[in-house]
Amino acid sequence: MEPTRFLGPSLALSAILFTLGVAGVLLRRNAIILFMCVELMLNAVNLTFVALAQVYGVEGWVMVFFVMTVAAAEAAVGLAIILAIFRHRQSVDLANINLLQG
Amino acid sequence: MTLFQETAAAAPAPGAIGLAWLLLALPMAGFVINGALSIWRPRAKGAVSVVGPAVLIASFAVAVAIVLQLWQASPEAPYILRLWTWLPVDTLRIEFALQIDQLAAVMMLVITGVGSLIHIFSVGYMRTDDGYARYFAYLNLFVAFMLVLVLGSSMPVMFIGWEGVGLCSYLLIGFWFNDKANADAGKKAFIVNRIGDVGFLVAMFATWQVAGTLDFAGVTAWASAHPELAGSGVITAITLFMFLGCTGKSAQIPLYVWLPDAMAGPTPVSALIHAATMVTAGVYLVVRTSVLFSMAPLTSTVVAGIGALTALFAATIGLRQYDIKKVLAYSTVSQLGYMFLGVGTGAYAAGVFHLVTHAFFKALLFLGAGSVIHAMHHAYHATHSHDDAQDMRNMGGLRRAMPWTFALMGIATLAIAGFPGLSGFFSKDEILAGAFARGGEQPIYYLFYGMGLLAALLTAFYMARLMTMTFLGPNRTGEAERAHLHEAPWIMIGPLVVLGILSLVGGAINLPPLVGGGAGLEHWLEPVTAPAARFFRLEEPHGSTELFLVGAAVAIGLLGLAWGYLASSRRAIVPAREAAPETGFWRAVYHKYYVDELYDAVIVRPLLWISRVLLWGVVDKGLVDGAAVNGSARLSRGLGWIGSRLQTGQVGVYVVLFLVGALWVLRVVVG
Amino acid sequence: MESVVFYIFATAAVLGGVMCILQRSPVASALWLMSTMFSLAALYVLLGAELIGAFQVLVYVGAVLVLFLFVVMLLNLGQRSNDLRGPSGIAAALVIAGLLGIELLAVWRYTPSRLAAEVAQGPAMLDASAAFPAGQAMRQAAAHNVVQSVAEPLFRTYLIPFEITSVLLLAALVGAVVLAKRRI
Amino acid sequence: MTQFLASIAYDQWALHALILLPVLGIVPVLLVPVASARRVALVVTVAEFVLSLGLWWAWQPAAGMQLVTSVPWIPRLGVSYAVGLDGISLFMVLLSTGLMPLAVLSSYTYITKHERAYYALLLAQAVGMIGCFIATDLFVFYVFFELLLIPMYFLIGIWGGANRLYAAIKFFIYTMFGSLLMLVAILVMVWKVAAVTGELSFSYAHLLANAHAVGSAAPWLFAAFALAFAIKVPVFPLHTWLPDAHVEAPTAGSVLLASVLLKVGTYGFLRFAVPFFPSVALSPTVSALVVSLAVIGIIYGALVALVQPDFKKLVAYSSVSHLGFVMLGIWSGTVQGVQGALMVMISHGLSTGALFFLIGMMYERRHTREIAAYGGIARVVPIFGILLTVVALSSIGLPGLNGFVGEFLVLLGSFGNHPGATIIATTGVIFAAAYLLWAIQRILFNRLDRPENEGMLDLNPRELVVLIPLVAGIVWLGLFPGPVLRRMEPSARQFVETTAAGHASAAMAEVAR
Repeated sequence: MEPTRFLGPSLALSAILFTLGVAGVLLRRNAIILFMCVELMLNAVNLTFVALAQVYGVEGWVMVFFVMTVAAAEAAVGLAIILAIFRHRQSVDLANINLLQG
Repeated sequence: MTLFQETAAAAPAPGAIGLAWLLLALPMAGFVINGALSIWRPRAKGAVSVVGPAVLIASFAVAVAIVLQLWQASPEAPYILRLWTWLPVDTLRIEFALQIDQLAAVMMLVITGVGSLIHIFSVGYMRTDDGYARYFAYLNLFVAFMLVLVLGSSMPVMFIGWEGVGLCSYLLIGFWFNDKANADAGKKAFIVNRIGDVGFLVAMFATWQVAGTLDFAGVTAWASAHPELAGSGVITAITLFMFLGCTGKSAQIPLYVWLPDAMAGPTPVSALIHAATMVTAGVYLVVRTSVLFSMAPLTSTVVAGIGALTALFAATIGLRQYDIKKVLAYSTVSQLGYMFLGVGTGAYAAGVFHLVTHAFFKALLFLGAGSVIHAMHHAYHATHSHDDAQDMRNMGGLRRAMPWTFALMGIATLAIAGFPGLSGFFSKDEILAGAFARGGEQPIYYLFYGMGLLAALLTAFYMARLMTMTFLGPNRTGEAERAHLHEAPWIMIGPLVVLGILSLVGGAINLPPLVGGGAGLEHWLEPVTAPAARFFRLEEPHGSTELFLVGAAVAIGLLGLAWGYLASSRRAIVPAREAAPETGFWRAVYHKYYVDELYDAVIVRPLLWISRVLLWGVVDKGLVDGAAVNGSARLSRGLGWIGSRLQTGQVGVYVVLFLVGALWVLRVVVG
Repeated sequence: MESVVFYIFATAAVLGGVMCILQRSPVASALWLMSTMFSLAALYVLLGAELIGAFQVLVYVGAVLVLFLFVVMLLNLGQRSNDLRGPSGIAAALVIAGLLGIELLAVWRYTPSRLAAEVAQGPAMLDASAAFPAGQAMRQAAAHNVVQSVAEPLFRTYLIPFEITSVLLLAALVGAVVLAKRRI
Repeated sequence: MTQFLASIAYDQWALHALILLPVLGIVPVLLVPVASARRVALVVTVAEFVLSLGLWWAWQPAAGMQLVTSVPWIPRLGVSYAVGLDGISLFMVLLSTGLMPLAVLSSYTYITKHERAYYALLLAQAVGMIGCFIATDLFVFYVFFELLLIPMYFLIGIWGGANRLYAAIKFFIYTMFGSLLMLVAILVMVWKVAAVTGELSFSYAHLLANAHAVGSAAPWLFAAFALAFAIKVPVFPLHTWLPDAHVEAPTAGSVLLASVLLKVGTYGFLRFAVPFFPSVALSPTVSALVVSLAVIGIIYGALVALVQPDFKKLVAYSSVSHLGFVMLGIWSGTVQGVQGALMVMISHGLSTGALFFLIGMMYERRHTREIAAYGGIARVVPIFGILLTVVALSSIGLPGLNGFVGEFLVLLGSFGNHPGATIIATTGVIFAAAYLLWAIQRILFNRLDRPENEGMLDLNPRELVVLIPLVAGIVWLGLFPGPVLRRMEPSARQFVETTAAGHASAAMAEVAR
C-alpha cells in the first residue's frame, strides 16, 4: 500500500472547509449557526490530522479523539449557554448580545 | 555586667575626688525617692521635706570635701573620673566621665551650696502645694543634671546635663501646668533653648571633625598644639556655633525671650534655675572652652558685643516692668550680658567671678521676691481677692510688715548696683575694667565699656525703683489685706540671711590688688585659663586708670540708685487695677519692644502657615498624594475605561480580531 | 477508482459546507452540515482511518448534530428573518476568509520531507526522524489490531491528557446542566 | 550562658526555630476557643522572644554572617533556604521578637472581633519580619518581603479605623509597586551574574562577591532596589502611604509597621542596595540626591507633624523625619554615621512603638485621637502622663535617652562628608521638640476643660507591662549603648569599608577608561 494517499488534496480540502467555517462565522449572526461553523472548522482540522497520520503515525488519530471530545463538550456547554441567553432575551442574534462588555 | 559595660572601670581617683559620683548620685536618688512618693504617697510631705533638701546638703558636703582636697593638691591637670564608656564607636570613644578641676569646683560649690539654700527655702514656700513631692523630685533632678553639665569631661556628656537642665526647667516652668500660660512658657523655654542647642551640636560636630576628640582636655591639648589655627575660619565657626548655644541657654540676644516668660514657674525655681545656675551654663561653657575662644578674636568680639548689647537692652526693658519677678528676670538677662562681656573680653576669671556673686545676690533677690509674693499671696488668699500678688503697684510700704526681707533685699540691691565693698561691686568693676583695657587694642571695646556703664546706671535705677515701689512709701495692697501681710517663716528667712551674708562679703574671694586682695579666684582658676592665656592675655589696668574706672562705676551706681529712688518715690503710684495703660515710648518698653510679637509674626506664624498650607496641604495632600498617587490610580482607571470601550462585547468583533491575529501568525509561520 | 471516489466525496463536503453557511434556516444548515460530516467519514475511510470514520459518524452525526437540531427545535427557531450581516460585513468576511484560504492553501506546498527538514533545522529539542517515522501508522495498523494501535498511545503516552479530557467532559456535563436549568 | 548555648547546639537551629515557632503557633491559635486565642498567642510570642534572647550570647561581635545555615530548596534555580545573622540584623531580630509579645498584650481589649484570625495574622507578620532580617538568599528574602505585606494588609483592612480600606489598598499597592521592580532587579542580577560566573544562585554572598558582573545595568538595578526600599522607609516623597496606614491600623499594627516594617526599608539599603552597587550608590549624583531627600524628609516630616490635628498622624509624620536621619547616616560614609543609623532604627522602634501603644491606650479610653479632644489630663492620669512625657522626650532626642545616641552619631558621622546637609538636619531637633512638646502640652497640660476627660482611668497593670519594658529599653540604650554599639561595630565598619572600596575601584576604572 502506498504509504501516503491523497495527502495534498486532503490538506487542500481541509483548508477549504476551514475557510468556509471562518466565512460562516463572519457572515452569520445566528449563534447556533455560528456553532455549526465552528464544528465545521474542527472537522477540517480533523481531516488534516487524519491525512497527516498516514505520515507521522497514529498520534494523529489520538488527536482526533481529543478534538472530538472537546468539540462535544464545547457543543454541550455552548448550546446550554445559548439556551440560557435565549430565555433571557428571546433571541440568539449575536448583535443583541454584548454581555462580555464590562 | 554585659548589658551595661564591657570594659573594666578605671582605677578610682584618690580621696574625696573618687567620691565625686556621689555628687550626682545623691540628687538622683532624691529624684527617684521623691518621684516615687509623688506617685504613690503624694501626702507624705514630711518625708519629702527631709529627703529633698537632705540629699542636696549631703551633696554640698561632698563638694566641700572635694574642693578641700583640690585646694591642698592644687593640681595642674584635672582629675578625670571615668564611670563607664558611653559612646564607643570606632575612633570616637566618649566616656561617661566626670572632670574635677578648679572651675568645676567653683561651679559645684555654687550649685550645691545655693541649691541647698533654695531647697530649704522651698520647704517653706511650697509646703501647701499639692505637687510638693513632684516639685522636689524635679528640683533634685535639676541639680543632678546641672552637676553633669559642669562635671562632664567631654562635650557630649556635658550636653546630657545641658539638655537635662533644660528639661527640668521646662518641667518646673510648667509646674502648674493646668494654666495654659505656664505650659506655654515651659514649651517656649525648651524650644528656644533647642535653637541654641543646634549651635552647640554643630560646634561639637565641627570640633570632632578637626580635632578628632570631644573631651575638653583633648580639645584643649589639640588647640594648644595647633597655634597656627588661631584666628582661622574653622575655629571662628566652631566658637560662633558654640556661642549660639550659649545665647540659648544663657538668654542672650536674640534668644533671650524665653527667660522672662520662665518666671511662670515657682519663685524658688526662678532663683535656682533662672538666676543662679542654669542660665550661667553658657558662661561656663565659654570659660571651659576658653582656649578656642581666645584663638578666635572675632568670636570674642561678638561675644562681648552681644553681651554688652544684651546687658543694656534688657536693662531698658527692666525699667518699665511692674511684675516684681519680671524686673528681676530682665535684670538676670542683663547681668548675664555682663558675664559674656567679661568672657568675651578675655577676662574669664572675671566672668566666673561675676557668675558667683550674681548667684548670691540674684538668688537672694529672687528668694526675697518669693517671700514678698508669699506674703502678698497669703493676704489676697485670706480675703479671696483676685488681685495680682506679683504686681509692684499693689505693694508698697512692705518694710513694716517684713523687715528681714526688706533688709536682705536691700543688701542684694546694693550689691547688684555696685555699691562699694559689696560682692557685685568687685565683679562688675572687674568686667568693666577688662573691657576698658581691651579697648586699647580694639577700640570697639570702648563702646562695649560705655554700654556696660550705661547698663550699670539703668541697673541701679530699676533696682532702686523695685525697692521703692515694694517696700517704701504707702501700702497699696488694700485695706482688708493689709492686716494679713506677714514676714515669712524662719525656714524661708534663714536661707535669705545666709545669702545676704554671701552677697555682702562674696567679693572677698577675688579681691583686687588695689584694695590689698590677692585675686584669689583668678589664681585658683589659672590652671583652667592658662591654655587660653597663651593666645590672649588681658593687660589689666593699674594705677590711676584703675582708680578712675572704679570711681566712674561707683558714681554711676550711686547716681542710678538715687535717681531711681527719687523717680519712684515722688510719683504717685496707683494699684494695678486702677492704673492707666502706658503711652508712647514707655508703652513699647512695657511690651518689651514687641520682640515676642515680632518673633511670632515673622517666624512662628509663617512657619505654621507654611507647614499647614504649603507642605501638608499643597505638597503632601495635593502634589504627592493627589497628583502622583491618586493621579496614577485615576490614570490607570482611565486607561481601563478606554480598554473597556474597545471591548464591544460583540462576539463577531472578537472573531474578526482573532482572525486578523491568526492571519498574521500564519503569515509569519508559513512565510 | 479511489481517486474518483475521493473527489466525489470532497466535492460533496465542500458543497455541504457552502450550503450550511448560506441557508437561512438553522434546520437546513444542520442538515447540510450533516452531509459534510458523512462525506468526511467516507474520506477518513479512504485515508485508511476506518476507526475514525466510524467515530465521525457516531459522535458528530449521531450526537453533536442531533443536539444541534434538538436545540433548534426547542427554541423554535425555524424560519426567521435573514441573519446575514450587511454588505460591508460580507465584504470584510470575504476578504478575511479569502486571505485565510490563500494562506492555508499554501500549506499544501508542505511535503513530508520539507516538514521534516524544517523540523530538523528547528531547536534541537526533538529528534525529527524518531518523532515522525514515515508511514509508521499504517505499518502499526497493519501489524496490530487497529483499535490496539490507537489505544497504545492513548493510554500510555497521552494518559494524563486523556484523564484531563474526561474531567473536562464532566465539567461540561455539569456546566451544561447548570446553565440549561431554569433555576438551581 | 555561652557554654550552655553551645551545649544545645543553639547556633544550628535557633534561626530556623525563630521562623518555625510562629508558623507552628498559628495552628493552635486558630484551633483553640476564641477567648483563649490571645493567651496562646502571648505564650508563643514570649517563647519566641526567650528563644531569640540566646542570640545575644551566641552571636559574637565580628564582621560577617554568623549562625549561618542553609538548606537547598529549589536546586534547579539555585535557591537555598539560607539564613544568617550579622551585627545589623541581630538587633532588628531582637527588636522584632521583643515587640511581638507587647503587641499581643496590647491587643487584649483593643481587638474585639475575629480574634483568632487577628492573632494568627500577627504571628504571620512575625514570620515575615524575622525572615526578612535573617534571609541570606535573595529569593528567600523576596518571599519574606512580600510576606510582610499580606498580614498587614488584613490587619489594616479588617481591624482598622473608619477609612481602613483606602489605607490598606494604598499601603498594598505602594509597596507592591516597589517590590515587583525589586523582583525584576533580583532576577536580572541573578541572570547576569550566572552568565559571568556560570553558577545560577540566589545566594547573597555569591551575588555580593560577583555584583560587578551586572556591568552597565548597575544604575538601573540600583534604582529598582532603591525604589522598593525607599517606599518602605519611606523616603520623601514616597511617604504618603504611611500616615494613612498608621492612622487606620490597629495599635499593634501601627507599632509593628513603625517599629519594624519601616526598618526593612533601611535594612534593605544597608544589606542589598548599597553593598551591591556601591559605585552607583556613592556616586556624587546619587549621594547628593539621597542626602538631600533625607534632609528634606527630616525637616518636612517634622514641619508637617507640627500641624497635625490627629496625634497618630503626628507620630506617623515624625517617623518620616526620624527615618530621614537613618538615610543620612547610611550615606554618611563613616562608621559613626552608619552605627548612628542603626541606633536610630532601634531607638525609633522603641520610642515610636511606645508612642503608638500610648495612643492606643488613649483611644481605648476616649475613642478619639484628636489632640484637641484632650487637655490637662496629666492630673487625671499621672502615670500615663509620665510615661508619655518620657517616651516623647526620647523621640525628641533628649541626651540620656535612646533617641539622642542615634541622632548624635548620625549627625557627627555625616558632618565630615555633608556639612551643609548636616547643619540643616540638625535644625530638625528644634522642630522635633516643637511638634512633640506642643502635642503633649495640648494633651497632658493646659486646662482640664472637658468633663468627659475627668473620668479617664489611669493605666492598668497589663498596660504597664506593655510599656515598662520599652521605657526600660529607652533609658538603657540612652545611658549604656556601649554593648549594643560594640556588637554593631564590625558589621558597620565592614559596610563602610567595602562600599567605599567598591566605589573607589569603580571610580578608578572610570578614570582608566
